[in-house]
Amino acid sequence: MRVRICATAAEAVADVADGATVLIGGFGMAGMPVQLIDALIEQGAGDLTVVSNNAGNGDAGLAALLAKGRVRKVICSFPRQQDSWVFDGLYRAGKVELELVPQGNLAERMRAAGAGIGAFFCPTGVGTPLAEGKETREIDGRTYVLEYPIRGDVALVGAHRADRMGNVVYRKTARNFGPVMATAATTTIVQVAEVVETGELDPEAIVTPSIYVDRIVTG
Amino acid sequence: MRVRICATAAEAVADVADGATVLIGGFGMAGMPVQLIDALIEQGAGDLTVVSNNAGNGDAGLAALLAKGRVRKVICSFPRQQDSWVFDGLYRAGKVELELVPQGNLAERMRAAGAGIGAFFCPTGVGTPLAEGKETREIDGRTYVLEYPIRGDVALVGAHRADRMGNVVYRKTARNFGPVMATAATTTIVQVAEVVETGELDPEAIVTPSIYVDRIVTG
Amino acid sequence: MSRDQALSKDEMAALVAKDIAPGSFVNLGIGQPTLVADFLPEGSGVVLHTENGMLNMGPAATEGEVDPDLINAGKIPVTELPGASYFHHADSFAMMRGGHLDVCVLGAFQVSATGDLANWHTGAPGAIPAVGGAMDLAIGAKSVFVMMGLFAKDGTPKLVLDCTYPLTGVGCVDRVYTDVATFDITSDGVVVTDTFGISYDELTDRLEVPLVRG
Amino acid sequence: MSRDQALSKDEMAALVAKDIAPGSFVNLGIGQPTLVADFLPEGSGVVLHTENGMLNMGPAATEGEVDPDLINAGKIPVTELPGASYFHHADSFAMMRGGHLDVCVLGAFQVSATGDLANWHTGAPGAIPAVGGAMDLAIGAKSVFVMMGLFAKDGTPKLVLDCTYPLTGVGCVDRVYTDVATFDITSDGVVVTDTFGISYDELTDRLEVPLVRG
Repeated sequence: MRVRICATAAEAVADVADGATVLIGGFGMAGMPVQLIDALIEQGAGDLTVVSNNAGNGDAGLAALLAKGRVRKVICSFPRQQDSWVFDGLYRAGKVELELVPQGNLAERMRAAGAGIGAFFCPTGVGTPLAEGKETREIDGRTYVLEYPIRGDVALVGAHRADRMGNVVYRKTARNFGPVMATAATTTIVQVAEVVETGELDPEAIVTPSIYVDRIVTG
Repeated sequence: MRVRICATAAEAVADVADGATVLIGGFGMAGMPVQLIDALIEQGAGDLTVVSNNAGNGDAGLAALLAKGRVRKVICSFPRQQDSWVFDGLYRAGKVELELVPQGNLAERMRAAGAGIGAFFCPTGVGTPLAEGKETREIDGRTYVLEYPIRGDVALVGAHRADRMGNVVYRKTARNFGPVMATAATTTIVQVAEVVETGELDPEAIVTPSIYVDRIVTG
Repeated sequence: MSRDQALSKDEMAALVAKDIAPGSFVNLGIGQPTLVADFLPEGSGVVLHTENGMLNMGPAATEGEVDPDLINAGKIPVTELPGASYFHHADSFAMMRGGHLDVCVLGAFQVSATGDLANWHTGAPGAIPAVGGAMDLAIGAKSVFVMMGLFAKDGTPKLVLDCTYPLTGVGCVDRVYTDVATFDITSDGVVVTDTFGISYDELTDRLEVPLVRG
Repeated sequence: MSRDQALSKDEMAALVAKDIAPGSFVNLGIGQPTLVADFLPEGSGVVLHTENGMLNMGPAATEGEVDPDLINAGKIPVTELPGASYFHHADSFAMMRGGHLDVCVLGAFQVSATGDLANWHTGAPGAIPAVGGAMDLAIGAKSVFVMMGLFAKDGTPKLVLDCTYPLTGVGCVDRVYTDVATFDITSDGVVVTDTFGISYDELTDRLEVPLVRG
C-alpha cells in the first residue's frame, strides 16, 4: 500500500501497541532513528521486545526507552559497551530479558523473515554457548545450526533520503541494518533527512524500494 | 585476491575445466555474457553443468554450447521457449539432463551458496512435483521444503561497467542473476561494456563489490 | 454487474483492475494477466513488479523506446516510470516469497475448490516442463487472483474438485475471474460472486465443485 | 627472524601485515588487530572490510574528516578509499560467512591446540555477554589469524589444550601471533614457526600443548 508521509514522528509511531516487537536500525549512532525513538518514548507503548544491534548508549534514544521501563526483552548482538549503563543496570537487576544473537545471525534472521524463509542452517555459533539446545545438522561435512526468522511488528529505520513514493537511500555505513529491518516488519517507518520528488533518486541506486516502506518522516 | 583485467574473453575463460559447473547470467538476452559463452565454446571444455535461467535461445550463445554437446546437465527454471529448439532436441533425445528449479529457488539457492547457508526451508514448490522426495517441515503452521545451495566453479556474468578494482554495476533489468552468481562461484568472470578508473563508480551504487570478481573483460 | 453475456478478455481484465486497491504492489503474470495493466485507472498509484528485478514498471516500449536491458518477465521490452527501482533476482524473489506483493494475477489450467493452482505443466508425455517464477508467485502474494476461461475447449470445467494437472501451489488462490462467473475461494467454500451470461443453476449443473451463492 | 627479545604490539602487527598477500580482502578485529592496517605496505592493494557494511575502508578519520555516517565496527570514525563500496548488514555478513574474505585477524582470550577460539566472553559470573560479529568472523574467513600475548598476566598460557572460556568458534584458527612465538595450527599439530626472546625448550616447558618444531 501507498506510503504515508507523516508531518511528525509522533504521527508516525502513534499506533505502536503494547507488547510489540520493534526493530530499531543503527549501528552505534550511524543510522539510528533518534526522532522516532524519542517519539515512541513520548507515545508510551510498553512491554516491548526491541531488536537492535546494541542495547542503548548513554542516556538518550534506546537507553531512554529502556530507562522508562518500556522494554521487556532485548534481542541484540552487543549490549555491553562503555556507555551501556542503563541496560547494564536493568539486566543485572533482572528487569530486562536478553537474547544474545551473533551479529550475522541477527541480520540473516531478519532477512529470512522478509524473504519468506522458514528457517536456515547457519555456520555461525556451532559448538558455542549461543547454539546450546539448538538443532544442528551436518551438511557436506560441515556442521550448521538451525536458525529461525526474527519478525517485527514495527521497524524504525534511520536513512538519508526518500522520494514521495517511499523509495529510500542511505549514507555510507549508516545503511547497516535498515534495509533488512525494512523487509522484516509489518509496518516500516523511516526517518530521513530529506524527502525528494519521485524520480529524483537514481533507480539503480535505490536500496530500499517503496514496497517495504509504510511511513516516512523527515527528522 | 586482486581482480585480473583480461585482454580477451579467451584469456578470461582459458582455465575452465571439463566437468565444471558454470553459472551463466542473463534473463533472455538481458545480462547475457555473450562473448564469454562464445569464448567458452572456442575453449572447448565439455561435460559441463550449466546453471542459467533458460536453456538457450536460437542458435547462438548457450544454445551453441549445447549444440556442440558440451553440456551434460542444465539446471534452470524455464527451458521451454519458442526458440529453445536446440535444448528441446537434445532433451528429447536424452542427450542432456535437466534439473528444473523454480526461479526463486534458483536465485535463493545460489545466494545460499554465496552466503555460507547450508540449506534453507523454502515456501515455494510445497505439494508440487518439484518438491517430490524432498524433506519438508511445518514451521509456525506453514509447510516448507528444504533446499540446498547451488555452487559454481565458474560464473559468467554480463554487466554494464567495472572499475579497475573489480567493482561492478549493471543496467536496468540486465542486473537479474549476475549479482547472486558472482557470490556463488569459485571464479567469477564479468563481461562489461566499459572499464572505468577506480573511484569513478558511486560507492553507494556498486552492486557487486570487487571481492566477488576475479576477472574482467570488456565485451 | 451480473449480465446476460460472457465477458471478453478485455472485460475480464477490467474487472480484475477494478478489484485492485489504489497504491497496491502487483505482479501480473505472463499472457492474459498482462492486459490488466491497461485498465488500471490513471492515478491509481498501482506499482507493477516484474520478477526479473524491477518495481514501477511502465507500459510496453514503443518502437523508439526499446532498450534490450529493460524487459519484463515475458521478455517483452518495457519502460520505466518515475520512482522505479532495480534489484537482483534473489532480492526480487525475496520480495515475492516474503509476502510483500499485495496482489498477483495469474493464468491457470485448473483451480481446485480449495484454491490449489495448476498453471505450469500439462503433464503431457514428451512435454518439456518449464516453471519460471510461477510457483514463487503462487505462494508469495497476499492475494492471488486467477484469470481463465471457466471451461476448456472441450467443455470440461477448469474449476475442479481436485486438479488433475501437476500443481503449482497448494491452497493459494483467493479469487477466480472467468468469462462467465467470478468466484471467491473461502474457508466456507467456493462463493459465486458474479455471473455473466450463465445462470446460477446452469453453473451448479456444469461444475462438480459445490458452490455457495454470494 | 627468531630473535632474543619479545615483540612489541607494533612488531606483532608488522609481522601479521607481512603475512597478508597483496590484494587480499581482510577484516581486522576490534582492538589490537586494528594496528595491522598501519603496517600494510603502500600499494599492497589489501582491501579492508568492516562488518558494518563497507569494503576498502581507509584509515581513521582525522579531526576535520569525521563523518558520523562513516564508522568502523569499533564505532571509530574512518575514511573511504577510492573503489570503496557500501552494503547492508545481511550482505556484509553473507560476505564473511560465505568464505569470501581471505584473512581475518582477531584478538583472543584463548586458542586451543585444535584451533578452537575463545574471544567473546570470560564466562565470569555477572559479566554481561556481548558477541557482536566475533562468531561470524571466526568461521567465515579463508584464514583466521589470532594476535595475543602468549601468557596471561598471571603467567598461565593462552594457547591451551582445551579452552576453558566459552568458545567463539570450533577449529577455526589457522595461525597464532604472540609476543614470544608464532604458531601454525595444522592437522599434524601446533607448529612453532618462530620464537622471540624465548627458547623452544622453555616454550615446550611452559605450554601443555604438544608442539612441533617448525
